[in-house]
Amino acid sequence: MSLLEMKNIRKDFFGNQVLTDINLTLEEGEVLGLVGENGAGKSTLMKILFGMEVIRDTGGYEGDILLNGQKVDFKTPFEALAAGIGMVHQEFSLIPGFTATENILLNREPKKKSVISEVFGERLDVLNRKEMTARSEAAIEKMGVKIDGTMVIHDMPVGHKQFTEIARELSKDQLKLLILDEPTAVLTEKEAEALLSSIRGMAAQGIAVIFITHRLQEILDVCDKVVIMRDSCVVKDVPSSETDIPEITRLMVGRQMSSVLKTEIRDNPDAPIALSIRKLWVDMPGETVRNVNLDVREGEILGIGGLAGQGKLGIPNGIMGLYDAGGEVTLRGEKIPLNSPRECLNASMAFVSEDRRGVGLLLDETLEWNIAFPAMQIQNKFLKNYLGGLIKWRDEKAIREITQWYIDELAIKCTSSRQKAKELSGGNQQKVCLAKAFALEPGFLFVSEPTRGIDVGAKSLVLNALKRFNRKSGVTIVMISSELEELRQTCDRIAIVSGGRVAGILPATESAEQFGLLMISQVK
Amino acid sequence: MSGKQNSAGKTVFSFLRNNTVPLMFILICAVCIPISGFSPSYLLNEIITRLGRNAFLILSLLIPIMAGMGLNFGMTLGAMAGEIALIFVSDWQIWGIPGVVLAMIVSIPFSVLLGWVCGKILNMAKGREMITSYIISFFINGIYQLIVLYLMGSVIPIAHGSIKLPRGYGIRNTVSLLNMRQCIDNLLAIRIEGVKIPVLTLLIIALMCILIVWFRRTKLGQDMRAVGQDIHVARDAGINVERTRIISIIISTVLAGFGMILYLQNIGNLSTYSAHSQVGMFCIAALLVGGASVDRASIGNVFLGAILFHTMFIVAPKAGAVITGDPMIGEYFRVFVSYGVITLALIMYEMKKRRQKASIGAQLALAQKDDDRHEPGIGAQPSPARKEVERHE
Amino acid sequence: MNNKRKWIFRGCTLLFVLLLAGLMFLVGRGHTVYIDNKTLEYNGESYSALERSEVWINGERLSKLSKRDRTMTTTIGNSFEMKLINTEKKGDDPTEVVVKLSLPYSWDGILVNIPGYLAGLPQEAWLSEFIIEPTPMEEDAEEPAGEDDIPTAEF
Amino acid sequence: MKEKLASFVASFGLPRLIITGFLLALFILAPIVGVDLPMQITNVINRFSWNAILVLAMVPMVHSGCGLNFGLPLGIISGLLGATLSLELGFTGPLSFVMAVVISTPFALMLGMGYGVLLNRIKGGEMMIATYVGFSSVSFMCMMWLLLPYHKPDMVWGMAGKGLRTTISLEGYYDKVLSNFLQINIGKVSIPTGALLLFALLAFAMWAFLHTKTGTAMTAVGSNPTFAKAAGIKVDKIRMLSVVMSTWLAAIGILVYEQGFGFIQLYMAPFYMALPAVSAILIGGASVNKATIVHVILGTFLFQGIVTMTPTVMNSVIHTDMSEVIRVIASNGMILYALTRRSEVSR
Repeated sequence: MSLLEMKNIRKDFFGNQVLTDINLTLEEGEVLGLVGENGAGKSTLMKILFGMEVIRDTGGYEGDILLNGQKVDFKTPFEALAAGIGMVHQEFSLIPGFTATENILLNREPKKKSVISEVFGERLDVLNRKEMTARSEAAIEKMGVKIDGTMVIHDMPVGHKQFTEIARELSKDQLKLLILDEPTAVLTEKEAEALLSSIRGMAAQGIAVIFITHRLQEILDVCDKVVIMRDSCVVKDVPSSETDIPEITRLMVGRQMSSVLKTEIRDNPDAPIALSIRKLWVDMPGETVRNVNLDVREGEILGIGGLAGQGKLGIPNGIMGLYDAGGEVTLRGEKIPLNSPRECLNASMAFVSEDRRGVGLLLDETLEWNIAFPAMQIQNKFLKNYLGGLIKWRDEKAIREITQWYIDELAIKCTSSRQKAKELSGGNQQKVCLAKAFALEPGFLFVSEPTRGIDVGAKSLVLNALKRFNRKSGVTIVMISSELEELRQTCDRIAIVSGGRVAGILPATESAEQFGLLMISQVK
Repeated sequence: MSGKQNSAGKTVFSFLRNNTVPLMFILICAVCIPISGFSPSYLLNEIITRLGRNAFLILSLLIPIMAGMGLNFGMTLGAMAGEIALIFVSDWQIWGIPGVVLAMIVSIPFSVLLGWVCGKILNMAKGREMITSYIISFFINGIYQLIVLYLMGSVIPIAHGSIKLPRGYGIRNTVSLLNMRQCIDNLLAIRIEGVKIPVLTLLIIALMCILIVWFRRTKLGQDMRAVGQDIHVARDAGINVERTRIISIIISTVLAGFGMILYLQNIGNLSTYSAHSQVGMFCIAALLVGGASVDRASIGNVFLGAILFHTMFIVAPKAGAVITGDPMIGEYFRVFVSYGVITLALIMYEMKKRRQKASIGAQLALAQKDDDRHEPGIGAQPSPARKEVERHE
Repeated sequence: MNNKRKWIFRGCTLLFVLLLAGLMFLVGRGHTVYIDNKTLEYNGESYSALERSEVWINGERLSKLSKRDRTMTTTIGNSFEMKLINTEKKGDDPTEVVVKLSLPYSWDGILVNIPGYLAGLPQEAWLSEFIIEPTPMEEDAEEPAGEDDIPTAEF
Repeated sequence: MKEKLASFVASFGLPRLIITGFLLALFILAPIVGVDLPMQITNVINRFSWNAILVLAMVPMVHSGCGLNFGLPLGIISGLLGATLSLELGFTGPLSFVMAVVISTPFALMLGMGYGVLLNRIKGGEMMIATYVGFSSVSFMCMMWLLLPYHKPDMVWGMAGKGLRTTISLEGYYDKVLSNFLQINIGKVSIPTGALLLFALLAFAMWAFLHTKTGTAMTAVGSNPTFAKAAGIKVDKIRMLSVVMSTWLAAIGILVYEQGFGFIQLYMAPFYMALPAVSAILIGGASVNKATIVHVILGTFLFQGIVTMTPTVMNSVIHTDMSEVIRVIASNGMILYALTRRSEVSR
């Protein structure tokens, strides 16, 4: 009997299929490597297994999960924990001011009773520090990597924090299955090696491990079998000894391209350089950019792709001044000062942010305001001047006209131009963001994740609108997206960012494997 | 060599920066004490009296800080509960130490109720606990007035005319506590060279300190520290965050009630409608003067703060009078200093949060420079501070 | 089972606190005792005041009462003890009497008549409640200053 | 129908409904218990005219996302400086009012700018720090009122010949200059036209400002600062502007208040002046991040209505003056209600 069996797991988020008929088995003491592009459905699958609230809040899932042959359905992570499933998430879940020991035993501390706790309840039991030390040391021992139990978390190097988290899971006696979500992403090479050997050690003790990573070599090194996911399906489930990195890469990203759009892709190596980026660093949390050099040609659509967290989003956000950045950026020969959104906009650059609700929209204001606002502020459009320009009065009529024009042009579904932005659906909100950028009549446009979180129909509308805008008015566009397929459909050239740097630039016609290799080339 | 000096300079600088407020106060006191011309024994006497009077109240602030709820301006609620208990006890004519003990017992249900309400409301206003608890203290003050001024004597039985307003209901502006005045302070009190030391009071305070130290070592104390440092992690670990926060406020309120009773037994009379109104502000100022901040406070801060703050309080009017010839200047000066110190502490706390955020950019720029040098190396590790800061935003 | 044990402990604590409160009610009740050296009329008979009576409490002399004098003291708890050194007539030798009283709980002010006590009369003759007329104090009944208060110096 | 009512209550807010209902009940009760209604109405209108500008001062900072301006006393201090200096320099009559406005303006601008710089450095903690900035500045000025070299005999303590008095009568200066300007009397009701006109003027200016380019930017900053930043707005500058505007309006507001009240109140008087203004605008329907001129007018009217009507009506009904207590509970309850709402910007 298998330790874990997942049968025909299906899940959709509001009609958007994210998992289709997933089947998976795992034996005691087996290490399973789970790979796939971002958005392939890995994390959703793990969330289902771990009973995360977000799954139930969005309508639950279909299919069965069997643990030791028994059907289980976890309502909360706590139930999953009780059943012996542990998970180490990508973000640390540690109390910064506590020692490793205190974190390992967080909310599971051994206690001593006293008279006072008899009266006021067991929360007034005194912690049994000695026992705590013993238990945490046992867990650290089990992990096989030496860390100092008395060290306070915020003084620790990142790797040790990661190990603390793992030790916490190991300190749970009932642990049978451990899920590690990109645990090596923050580790140095040495630490990663230590972790891999500790995974082998755990497996030897009979603990099954699900190991999610983008570093394929690690998978081959440590896993018994590899499960590759793509587009919400398992595309392959093989013993790791029977496969190699090129095959995995191909399976991860490989897809048949729609030939219809291929014809529209053009590559013009002689076009002058529109935007040149040198030695760019950006401090965007989770999307750090280090030392990026990149040239964008006049009139093209340049795609920037790469795995999540590798820094592709940091590039536009840094250049447009939303996050601290340094380096040199020149637009058509003129230097653009960094950390100043105003200067960028004045230089006729525009940006459609990936964070629609946080950055892209005034949710509580009307569509009119949303679309007209930047153009009004930057270019003094839609204003009536009184007293020789002393008073710049909002020209409501002009604002309504331009809004109406874009509503028709981009087919934005709304009750009127005065509807509040928060009342629109995701796809229509995205169109409003585009309209906002178009209204600036930019000479250079950054578009970040234009199709994130919108349905298929809206996706092609948005992408078409972008392409049309580029081809019609010749505006240079840099489009950032996690979906390689989408980039290959829309862009002329595609740059792949990995580890905060540009790993390479290829024409959009290049094969998927090539892109895939670039994506994982410098992953850390 | 220079590096060594540099690092020594840095430690001195960071020491200065972390202890600005206490150092400032030591300076103020050092200037004002000689000017005021008070004798050392007088000063010592006053300081010890005030320490005994206030330390318990200030101690009540520690637990919400531990639970990450900031300075509990709602401690006024506990003070009001204590006052209501004292009104009852003095109406029942229970005197002396039994009176104090009874008042403490009677104050508990009021404190728990008020603390629970306060905690509930603060849970609805996460992220702006301080301003909310501050407004709660005003709101409950209104309810307190309603009860004491209109309901006592008309709905709630009050027997003795001596504490009632002449109109037949409502409590007088001052209630005499002469019969329990300093009963605790005087028991076991000893005099050393003219300085009276209220041993029992100090013992009670010491006991309270031990209790707080013990509390930190309990499961509940550990949970509170966890909740205070990272509410999300604590919740993920299965700690009932809301309940823990409410309990911390309830404990603080109950302790503030006890503290207020001890405070008033020393004063010897109760200004029914104003005794509590400033108590929160002065206690918070004293704690901050001791070097505490919005997110960190220790028992040491309490005592250092109480001593420094009250030294300033005693000498400022006299010193002001000597310098400017107007005694009111000193009065206003110490009020200004109390508010100023809270303002300063709040500002420093917010700025520290921002500074932490800003430091990461600098680290990246530095890594970039390293990068250039070692090109084409794989490059710097992600900065270790990274993830913490993300979470703390 | 565990729960039951918890509630037993809690119940005991609550009981203890309530008992403590009750005890405080008993031992902490404060009284004002007035001691009179006045001629007492009782059942038509007259018990004349002493020439002089010294009142001692806890080894300290409270006061010296001449005829028609009255003194007062406060006491906590319901038992009251004092020592009287009496001189009945001018020139008599002083005699010492220790007076032990159990004070009625509900009376705030208690009046003790020495001649009546010394004559051995029944208790209601020499022990009576003393009620002070609540003197209308000139304290103004105006609104409390409340939040508009200037922070006071007294802290 | 029931649902409609429920959604109306939800959008209007239960506390607001109770307060409005309470005031309505007062107005209905007033004639029944024999209160002089015209006089009460005159009172309400007068107090409205004194306070409305102070409430209006809340608007810019709410718009720019700085929250409720608990630091109002800072602006009030600028107004007091203007008032006392105007008197000290020997201006009398209506001119003294104009000069008070003129003199207080630079103070308001300077203090407002300093305050703005501070608030920009502590984004997120504005309200608490604003409260304490207000308190510290008031207590600082307490010392200054004593120390500054004022000499005018009717302003300083008679005995010492220096140090300003706690209250200074404005008779002969600008006592009621606005209220009496174009005053209209209809029966027993008298309307302080001048004061109302000044408020109308400032309210109109505020409304107009919010319709200009900069005003639009201010609203956007308050609605979503990141959006504004991405659209090239200098967020800090706009916030600073809003703080300066608020401070200046508070300075003008206190001068108008004084002309109606007839006295300058110094020392601790400005201490709690922020709270009534804050609760007034909240009662009017504003929230921590949305406020309009309508909220100002409605809120001031409701708040002042309760403050003036409760004492008299309550006194006639139950022969007890509970107005103070009711005011404290209602106004602070309103602020609490606003603070505990989940911030109404949807993110």
